[in-house]
Amino acid sequence: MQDTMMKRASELLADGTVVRVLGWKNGEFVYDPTPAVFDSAEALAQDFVYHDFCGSNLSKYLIELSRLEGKTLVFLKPCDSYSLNQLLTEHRIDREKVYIIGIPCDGKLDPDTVRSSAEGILSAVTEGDSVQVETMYGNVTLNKADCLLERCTVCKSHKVVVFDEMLGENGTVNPDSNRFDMVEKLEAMTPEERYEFWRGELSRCIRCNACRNVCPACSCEQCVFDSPTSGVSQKAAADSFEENMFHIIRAFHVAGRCTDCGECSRVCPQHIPLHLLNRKFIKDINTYYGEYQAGAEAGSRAPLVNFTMDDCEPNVIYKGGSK
Amino acid sequence: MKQETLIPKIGVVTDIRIDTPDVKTFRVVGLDGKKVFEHMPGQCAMLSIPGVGEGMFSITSSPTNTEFMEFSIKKCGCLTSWLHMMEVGQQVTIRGPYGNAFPVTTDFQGKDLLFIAGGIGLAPLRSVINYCRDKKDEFGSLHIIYGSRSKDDLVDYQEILDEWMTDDNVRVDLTIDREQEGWDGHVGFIPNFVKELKPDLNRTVLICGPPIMIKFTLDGLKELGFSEEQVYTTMELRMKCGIGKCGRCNIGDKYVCKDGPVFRFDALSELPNEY
Amino acid sequence: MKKVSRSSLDACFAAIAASQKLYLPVADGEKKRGAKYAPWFEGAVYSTAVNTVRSAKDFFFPQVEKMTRFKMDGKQIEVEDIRKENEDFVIFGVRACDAASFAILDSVYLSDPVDSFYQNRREHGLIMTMACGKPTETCFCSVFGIDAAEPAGDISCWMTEDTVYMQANTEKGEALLASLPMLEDAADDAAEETKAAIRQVLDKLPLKDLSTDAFGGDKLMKLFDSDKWNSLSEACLACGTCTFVCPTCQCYDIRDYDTGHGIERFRCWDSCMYSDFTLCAHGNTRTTQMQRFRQRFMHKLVYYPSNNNGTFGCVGCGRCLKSCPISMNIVKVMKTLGEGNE
Amino acid sequence: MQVNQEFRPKIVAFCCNWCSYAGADLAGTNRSNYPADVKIIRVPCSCRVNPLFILRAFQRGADGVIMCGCHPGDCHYTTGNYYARRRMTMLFSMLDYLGIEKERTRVEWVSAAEGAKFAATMNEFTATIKGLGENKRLEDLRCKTQ
Amino acid sequence: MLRIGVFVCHCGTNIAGTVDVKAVAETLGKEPAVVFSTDYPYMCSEAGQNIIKDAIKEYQLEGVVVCSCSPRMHEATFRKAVAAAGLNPYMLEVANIREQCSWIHKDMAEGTAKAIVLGRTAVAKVQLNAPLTAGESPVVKRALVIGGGIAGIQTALDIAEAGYPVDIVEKEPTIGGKMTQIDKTFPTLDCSSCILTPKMVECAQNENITIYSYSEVEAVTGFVGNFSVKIRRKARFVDEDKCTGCGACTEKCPVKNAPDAYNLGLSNRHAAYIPFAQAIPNVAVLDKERCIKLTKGKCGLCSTVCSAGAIDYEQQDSFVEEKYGAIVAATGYNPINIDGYDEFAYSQSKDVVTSLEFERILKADGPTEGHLARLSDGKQPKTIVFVQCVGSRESGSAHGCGKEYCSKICCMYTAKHAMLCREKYPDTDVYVFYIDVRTPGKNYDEFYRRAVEQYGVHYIKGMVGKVAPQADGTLDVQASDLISNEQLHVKADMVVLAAAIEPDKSARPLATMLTASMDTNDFFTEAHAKLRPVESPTAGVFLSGVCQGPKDIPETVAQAGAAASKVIGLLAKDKLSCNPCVAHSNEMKCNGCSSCANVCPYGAITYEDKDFSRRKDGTMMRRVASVNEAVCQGCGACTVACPSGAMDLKGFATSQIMAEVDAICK
Repeated sequence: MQDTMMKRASELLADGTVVRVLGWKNGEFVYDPTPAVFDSAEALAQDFVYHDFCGSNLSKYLIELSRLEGKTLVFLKPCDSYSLNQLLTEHRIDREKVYIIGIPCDGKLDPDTVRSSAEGILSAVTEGDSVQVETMYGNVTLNKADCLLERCTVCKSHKVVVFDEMLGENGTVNPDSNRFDMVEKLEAMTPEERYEFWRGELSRCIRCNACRNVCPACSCEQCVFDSPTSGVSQKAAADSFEENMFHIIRAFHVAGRCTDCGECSRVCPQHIPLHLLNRKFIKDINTYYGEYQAGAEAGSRAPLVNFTMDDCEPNVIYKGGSK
Repeated sequence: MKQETLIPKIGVVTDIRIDTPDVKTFRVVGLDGKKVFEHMPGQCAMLSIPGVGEGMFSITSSPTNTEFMEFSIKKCGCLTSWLHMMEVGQQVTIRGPYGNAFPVTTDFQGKDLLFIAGGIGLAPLRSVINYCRDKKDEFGSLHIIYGSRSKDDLVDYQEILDEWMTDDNVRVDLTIDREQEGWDGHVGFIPNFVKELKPDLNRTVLICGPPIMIKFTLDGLKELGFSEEQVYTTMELRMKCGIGKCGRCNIGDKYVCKDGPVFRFDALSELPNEY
Repeated sequence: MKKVSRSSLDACFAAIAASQKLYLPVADGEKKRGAKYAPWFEGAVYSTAVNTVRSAKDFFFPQVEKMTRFKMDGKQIEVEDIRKENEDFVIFGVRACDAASFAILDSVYLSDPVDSFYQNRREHGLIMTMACGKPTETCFCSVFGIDAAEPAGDISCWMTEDTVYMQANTEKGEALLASLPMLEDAADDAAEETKAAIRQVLDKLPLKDLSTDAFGGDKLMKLFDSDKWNSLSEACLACGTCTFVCPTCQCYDIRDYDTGHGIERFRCWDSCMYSDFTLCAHGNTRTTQMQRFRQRFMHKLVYYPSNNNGTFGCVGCGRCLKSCPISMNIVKVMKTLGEGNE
Repeated sequence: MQVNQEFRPKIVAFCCNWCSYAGADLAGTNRSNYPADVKIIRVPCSCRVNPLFILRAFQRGADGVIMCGCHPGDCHYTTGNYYARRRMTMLFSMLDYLGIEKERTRVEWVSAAEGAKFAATMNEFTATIKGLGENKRLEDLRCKTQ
Repeated sequence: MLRIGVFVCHCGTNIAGTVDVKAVAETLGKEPAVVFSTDYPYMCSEAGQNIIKDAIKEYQLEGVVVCSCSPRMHEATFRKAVAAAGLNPYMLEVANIREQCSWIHKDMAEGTAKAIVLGRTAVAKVQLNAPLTAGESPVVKRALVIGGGIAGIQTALDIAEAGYPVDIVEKEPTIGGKMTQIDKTFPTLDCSSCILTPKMVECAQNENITIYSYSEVEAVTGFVGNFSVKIRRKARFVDEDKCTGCGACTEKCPVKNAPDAYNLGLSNRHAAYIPFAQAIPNVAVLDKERCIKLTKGKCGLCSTVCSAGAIDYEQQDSFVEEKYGAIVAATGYNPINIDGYDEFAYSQSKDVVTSLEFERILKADGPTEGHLARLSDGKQPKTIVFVQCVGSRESGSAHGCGKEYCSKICCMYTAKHAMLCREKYPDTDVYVFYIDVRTPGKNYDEFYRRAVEQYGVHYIKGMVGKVAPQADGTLDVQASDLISNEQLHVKADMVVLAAAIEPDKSARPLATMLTASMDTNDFFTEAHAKLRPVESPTAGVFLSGVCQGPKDIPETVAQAGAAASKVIGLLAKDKLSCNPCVAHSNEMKCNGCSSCANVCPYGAITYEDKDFSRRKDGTMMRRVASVNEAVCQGCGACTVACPSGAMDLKGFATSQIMAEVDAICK
């Protein structure tokens, strides 16, 4: 796939369709490619990579890149394409300035998981269902399914929803994804248990803002938390309240706009399962206001800027749902 | 436990002078009615209203003033707006002094000095000017070139008229940017004014003012034949914690809080242009 | 040198914890979360993972600390010094890289004027380091002259299959070891075999040959003006992850918090990667992410050495290599800038 | 002063200007009693109530927050309360999900004519909050009076 | 920090009875920034107001807090007082210590404590108040009425009568609307044309009225007082100014098989036609779908017979752009399509007709020239069955086209139809199957009872299950009688279906253009269901007739007049002063994501691409929101929808509400 992508990108650069390519650049180790912009076939040949560790979502970079002269070619995995669609909906990206090549995805690996199972990694290659890892301390074979990013273990869709062309065959939406299982498990707990669970998780937060800054929905010109009047100290978990406040409001602000791309959980240095907050909102929206997948269609109206006259009352929370 | 430099003392505002429509000069003493601390000309102090913010301001009074310190403050942000609303008797927190000073006890000794200031840029220089006036014997003559947008925007105008202009050892040249009724002095921007005045080339120069004014004035001075080694400026705007630890104030490897705020231009021009 | 069997290590911990607070690395829940420092508790299992996700700097320079309180009453302000003398504590299992980071923090916080908050913690903290038996691919402390086989600290430890060797390096360390009855004497060279084994592994680390030749105070302008910063920083998300997990990042912000019944002034970590780091009333001196990104690495590789006799501001712990959301890190920066610049 | 240290909750009520605030006024006109623990903040419409305000109230020491607006369909601005309804449903659900007592937050539609309902609602809500006791799970320790 | 004065009112004993007003004034006087604090028995009295005015001057107050009765009571009073002393009226806040404190608490200590908190809250808020000035916008003194039925006509006439120019845009070639097709009107049974035609003529003759017939609204921009509207004048291929309406072209036109819309397709007309004799304007139209010249390029007969030389085959759609101060929607209705109602055999039998078709049959200029006759064989029906509520009051969507609402007019016109049949043809048996008979309205129930009692119409409560055409040409109507609880069969010659009515299809796109909101049935929503029934929530847009909800002619005319009076009230002003408590967007924070525009009920938010070039960084265009202050009503929905907090509301700013929260929880 990597070669096909490079070849196609070089062609599009050569014929002037695009002036730059947004993709992934080879890292120091196999598991650490960095999103990068390439402006020539030579640059591509030198550093461009695509493999099972290219998990990062490139769509958010297009906000800036689409403001530059000329078209940008971007490779989008299914997840990323939902994010891009949502950004199009919110007028954050000029569609005319982007050339999208959709690429199929059958799950990306979580470097943290691989690292925790194999210390001193020198190389790692996926072979079928397994990952062959060469380490300083010997070779290890891992089960690919055990090494996937959380979002990939409950993949909602293999379908690239917006593209100018597809490389390889486009997949389909996965209606059987059990991505809400953990949310349901939490809902089934008592409030005390849930409180303990979330205190345990959120107290780990170091307010590095990685979740916010990587999030394609958190694309605000200036975040509310970056305002001195927000009443929240932005970068300091000065009190447990601030952790709650930050994560509640962040989840609320992306509610109905979050495509569940899972980047927040992927990047959290403290491994807080932040996706469980977003998924709660997605699940609630599906339950109360009808199935809605943000980013599935460009131009759709987000549930929180919409209503019907016979929406449920807020006291539905007291009655049903969780205990 | 040891004294902590980050924990401030209390200062009391004993007098407020309205200098220009957006500059006020505050007189501050400690709770005991005496100066909160001693300083040298060019040094700064951190003033704060708890809950509003902390800000670094140059001390505009001369160290030779044994009774109080003064701060000339231009209204430009949240804290300064608050300070401008203060009344006499208001307490503020104060810590300092911070930064180096103009080398009045070393390099400046015996020198003829040229002060070039624009707008509120007079504030840090006023401390030096009055220090030099009070220690006449240690310095040569003083030449002050000062300009502002308008006559009303000239800080310390009354002091300039009453004290500096009447001092034989001091020459003062004033300018304002645009013609104005009731002004028969020079009109024009400072860099050009300096070039017109052709000050003595042997003078040591202190410049303070808006960045754009500093840039053009420096160019003009060089044209006239001044060297960078002769020219000093102060960059106290870049100071945040005051002690060079919070990590913001560096220009390249120099920390304004520790190595500055007073810099000689030859040192500054070796640094990355990130200021 | 002292020794204790690994089976008695817990007893040793219990004995330390009986008199003062003891922190040690333990597994942090699920496997992929790695290790964290935690107060010792009955049954705590020491984690040998290299390394904890957050660094040991947290003990001396916590993310948030209250500095002072102000009571406001009309025009009056009352300053309340809320500092308290710290209690003694011990950190066990600090790796050589983190141990080296304290010297860098010291150079900032203990230089005049001394930061009394930091100083107080340093005075009351005792560091027990642990040599790295199993360094990992992200380790590159040797590049900065740190020997993971010979970690610094008040007490250095080495661990073998069955024994932990302890060597006091300071009087404070000496005193602590003397207070632990379960320790046995060991020959001064008892750990040499372990050290040799460690050095053998260190020699196999993929990053061991990383060159620092292109860096240092004298390369300032050339590196500052390099056009490679643009491409290096293009993917940077401007989050603070690297700075917050970094053992040597020490930037802070001082903020006021109105509690409704007074003003609490606190200090918190800040990050030079944040867009408003240098924002103040007169404007912002670093308006682009490239400038901010450059600042971080210039600081570690150029500015800091320039002011500290060539010592680099990085200890090669590799945390940023693991944590950066987009996998950009100091190693990549050094390699890219180093190319053709040696 | 008071001998028995009865728990007196702090309750913030956001009321829309056109219906609920008028309803509260009517409660006053009718001399319908409700606890002094309830303090009202006037907003133009329930859709002006930002979740930030509600969290801020808890941060600052509130033990309960209630939002009142026009009945759905009766909004002075036609649709404001429909948005408010969705927002609050989502917010409350999230608070509950985080294990924060859901009974501390509430939405009630009170028209300008429903002075009695306003008073009854406030009585009932205050009783609920008293039952729950002090807000501990969403507090900011710094703001607690020492 | 502002210099604030606090004024505590006793309201006689209303407040002072349960609140220690002296203590309140004294405590608040100690708040930082409060430089003056006092109390007085009646702050709202002239003497009380003078205390405020004097204190503002004496203490250079920059903000005022009055602790008194509800702001809904005296906020305006105090604002005036404050303004009289030279302070901006919006630098005032009222702490409600009567309705929300003294009147509900009995304990003095408790009341006083709460009053202090409420006062402190107001002080905290006023500290962050900013002087606000109501903006002004000029009013274009011209109105647009969209739709030329009886609603539009009446509105236009009333506005014109008041002296303001008004334009009517009608999509059909003639104004008049549905009423032109109706025979008689209930409850007086006077002839519809006889009462409508004079009004149509009046429209044509009134100098203040311009009729754009055969025209449609293409685009609307602007806001109350200042709308710009683009009107498409569809090509009719006849020069309106030259055509005399002589009818020569229509007579000679060789195409004779075009379905006549005026007769609902029950008869045919020529390709060149004038819709009906009394059409206004009385100008011919060429049917471009059917005209041989326009479709095939041959013929041209009409041109040769037209002595006025009005035929113009080259005519193109043209556009008129005009400015208006107010717009009235009067887009009317249509019966729903009942093809889906197979059980009534509507599509199988010509003798199953809708009520409107039945009107055409009864009317003298209809397909049967006013004779009651079956369309299948021209025979006079002896038994007629009327079926009520076809498509109205339907829950669920059994037929996919039914409506949940009551169409309101069917009961009455069916009674009228039944009565007319029985009067002209007393030998006819008339059955009416109904769910309920709804006849509120002056003389309505009497009218219905006359049909039953005087005219002997058989009203049967029950539903018709099926209409089965028989071989003999009759229709077997199977129904249930709910009162006697039995199944019935009626052998009918004709079945008349009271089809539900629905808003005209042009209403939805028009609403979008006007940013006026609609309900799920595509009826325009009113600004307030009870108190502002003829205004749309969008300022400057008014509603007339059935486009707002089903109604009959008297009601329509009443509403049309009401809408006109609202328009006149608006146009009478030279300038509109806007509510200063409006939203505004901080462009530096705005993402341009449209969340705010999505929730704005007034369409007050627009976007533009702005250049945000930063030093060194070159140009950067960003899409940012801007609020039209003349349109914004200040609800604040946008402020919460905006994730970055770029939207804020003047007078109820986020920082102000936060400060209130802080003060209360302190």
